[in-house]
Amino acid sequence: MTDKPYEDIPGTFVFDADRGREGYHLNQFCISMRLQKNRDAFNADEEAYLDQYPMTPDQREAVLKRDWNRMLELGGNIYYTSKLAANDGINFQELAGIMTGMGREAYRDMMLHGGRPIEGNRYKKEWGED
Amino acid sequence: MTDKPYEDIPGTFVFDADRGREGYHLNQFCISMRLQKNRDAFNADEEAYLDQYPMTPDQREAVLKRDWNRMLELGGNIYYTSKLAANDGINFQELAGIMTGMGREAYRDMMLHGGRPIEGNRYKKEWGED
Amino acid sequence: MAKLVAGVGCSHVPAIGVAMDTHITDQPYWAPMFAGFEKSKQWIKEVNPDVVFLVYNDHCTAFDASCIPTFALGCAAEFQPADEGWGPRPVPVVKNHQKMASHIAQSLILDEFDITIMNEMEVDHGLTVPLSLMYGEVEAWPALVIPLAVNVVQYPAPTGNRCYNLGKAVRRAIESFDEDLKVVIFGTGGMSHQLQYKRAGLINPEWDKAFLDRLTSDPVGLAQMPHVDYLREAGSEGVEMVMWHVMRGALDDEVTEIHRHYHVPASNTAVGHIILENKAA
Amino acid sequence: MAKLVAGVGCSHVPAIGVAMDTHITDQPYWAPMFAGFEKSKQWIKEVNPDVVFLVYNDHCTAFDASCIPTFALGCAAEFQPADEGWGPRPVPVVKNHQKMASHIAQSLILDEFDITIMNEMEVDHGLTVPLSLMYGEVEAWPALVIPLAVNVVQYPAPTGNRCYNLGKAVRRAIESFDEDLKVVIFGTGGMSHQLQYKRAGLINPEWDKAFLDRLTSDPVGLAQMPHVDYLREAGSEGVEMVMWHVMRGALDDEVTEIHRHYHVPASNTAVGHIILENKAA
Ligand SMILES: [Fe+3]
Ligand SMILES: [Fe+3]
Repeated sequence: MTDKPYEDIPGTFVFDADRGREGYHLNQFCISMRLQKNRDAFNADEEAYLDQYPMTPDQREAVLKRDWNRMLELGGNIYYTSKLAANDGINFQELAGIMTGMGREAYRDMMLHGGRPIEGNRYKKEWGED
Repeated sequence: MTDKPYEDIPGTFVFDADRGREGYHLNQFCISMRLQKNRDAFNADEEAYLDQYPMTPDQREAVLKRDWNRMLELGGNIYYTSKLAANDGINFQELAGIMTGMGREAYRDMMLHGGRPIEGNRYKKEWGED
Repeated sequence: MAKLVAGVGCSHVPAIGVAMDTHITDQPYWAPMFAGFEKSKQWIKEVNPDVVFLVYNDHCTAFDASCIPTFALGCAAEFQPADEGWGPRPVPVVKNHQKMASHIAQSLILDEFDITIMNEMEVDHGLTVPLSLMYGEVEAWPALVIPLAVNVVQYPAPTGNRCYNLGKAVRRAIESFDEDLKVVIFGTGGMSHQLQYKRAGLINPEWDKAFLDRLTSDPVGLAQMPHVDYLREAGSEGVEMVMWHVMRGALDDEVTEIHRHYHVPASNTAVGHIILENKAA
Repeated sequence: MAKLVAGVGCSHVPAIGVAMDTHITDQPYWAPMFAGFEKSKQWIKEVNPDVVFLVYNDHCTAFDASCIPTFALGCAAEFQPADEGWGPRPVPVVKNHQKMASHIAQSLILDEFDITIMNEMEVDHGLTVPLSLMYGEVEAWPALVIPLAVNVVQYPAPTGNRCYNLGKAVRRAIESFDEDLKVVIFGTGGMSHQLQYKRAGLINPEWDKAFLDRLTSDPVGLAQMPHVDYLREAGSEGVEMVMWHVMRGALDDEVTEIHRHYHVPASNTAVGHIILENKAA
């Protein structure tokens, strides 16, 4: 079957075709946020705007709640979801602060001190995951 | 420079990038004819519809006059121009009858008798062209 | 594992679709052309593939001039028949084996073929006419279809050699997919025809027949033919024949010719058709 | 004839563009990052290429999920900076050498690279940030730019080996173009970074430095690295580094490292930069 040698990396979704299929309409919604007229329409009435995109109820809820990790778990990709974040005034670094659960300041501070080290972050088993 | 080994074939345009650049807006107009709403708009007011496509005056005139060979000379490609022809109720065989100057009946008859032979039709010099 | 058992070469003339859709296939003009597909319809009924991998070209329908992929693999769940200017063909929607298509996409890219993945695409006569010829009029297509659209409109098309090698990579991709599926590959387009300008109507039956002969006996040599030979000898639209090399490349080196049909004319075109089976199959 | 004289490797972090566009480059956070490009700005002023062949990736801006080309070559007359959700960057429109781009497209396809030709395309930070870093704030870009967009968003990206060989084919294409033009190739993206999920913020300076070292000394070996090594060691977005192999492949086997700069952090990312010249140049 389709080879996925990257599934043992912790805290990471590799956006392959299976994820792309799952997240298709979620991602197409997110990329629509790159145009001002769509941002205006979405911001005026989020529910009505989302009706154009046949995503799953879980995906829709994740969007409405801005549950950024859940969007990725449901097939979203960061380059798409970052366009929704941009609409909310959240940049890539702030978004990472949220997704890691560290919060903005602690994350920024980690980056200023050289970022997250590779040691202990290569394999799921190092994170106590299978 | 860019190699064009096909320039000695008579009565033929090979649609390469140079032709594609020249004919870009003409071809984009033609492909718009594949949708009914665009056909309706064009048929209601050809001049106004064509204003959306920044083609050259010569290209525009060729479209308005349905000068099918001229469209090809100006960078059109048959798969695009055939969509304008379809709008006019002209199919591929009828279009070939016009482009060859043979007329519909004579062209159809040639095809029923095996088509245009390859002998004498390989090189421009066989057509008295250089 | 999935298994590729046979290849079908087949013209895809739009007028054939029109003749079927307007029910004039028994007119004297059309009857001999369609007669040559009777055996093919029987054959495909017997083989009954689960999946057809269908190599065709889009005729400026799904792709306009803004984006021209050399190889575009259809990965959407389904593909609607397109309006090409005279209304969409009244044929069933084309359904994909989406997981297999994704598997093939990944395998081809890792095998260093630089394909474009299409997650939305309409399909024109280039894809639907061969299905109609092989399956006749049906309520639903009996097989799932994975479409591969090849650029043959803007020069240069991919080389014959590249197409042949792509066929080999498609075979590897299909046969590494872990479901028991029977797959047939179609190569479509051609044969000799020129639709445009003053040389329109060119037909070269000797060239066409030699192409069909060498497809069985000398596929590697045949795949080396330069584009200018197709353009000159088989007409400007005859270059579509490069797509048959993908089909041939996907088969065994040694194949059995099961059926052949050649007819002139269909509209502006020489219709060619061949069925090749792997000997092992 | 056109001549390829040098290659530039360069990160393309969007926050760098924002810092330039909002004039905060002398703030303590940014000053050391930009300081490393002072020499580069001098260098490119002196080299003064007529054309930049710019390898980058689109970040789901010009390409949505419906169409994912592995290699997309920009053949339009010009490319507008795109709105990526926070308004378009206030930088000059990017102008192409359209005839050269078409020549390269034809040459690459006949060389059996299956590129997608783009006759309309907006360009995002992946393309404009490296231009800004190398040229600073300008009224018009001093060079024409031929963009090559590489899919690195949906797995699998093209292999490093394929990218390296594409670089060789790009070199052949450029140097068979019959105008006296000086060309520099950019490979962009990276270095180690992960923008997403719980491992976001990963930085691996040892890996990055080894990559920069081997780029000069062992490019063929480096290009054999499998995707999973990038994903694991350099973060999920670190796989962008495959694009540097296109740049390296286009250069001579033996090159001189003119300049190098490495800085952590820019937003979530390790910034890496290298300038390599052909020895013959
Ligand atoms: Fe065709
Ligand atoms: Fe990037």
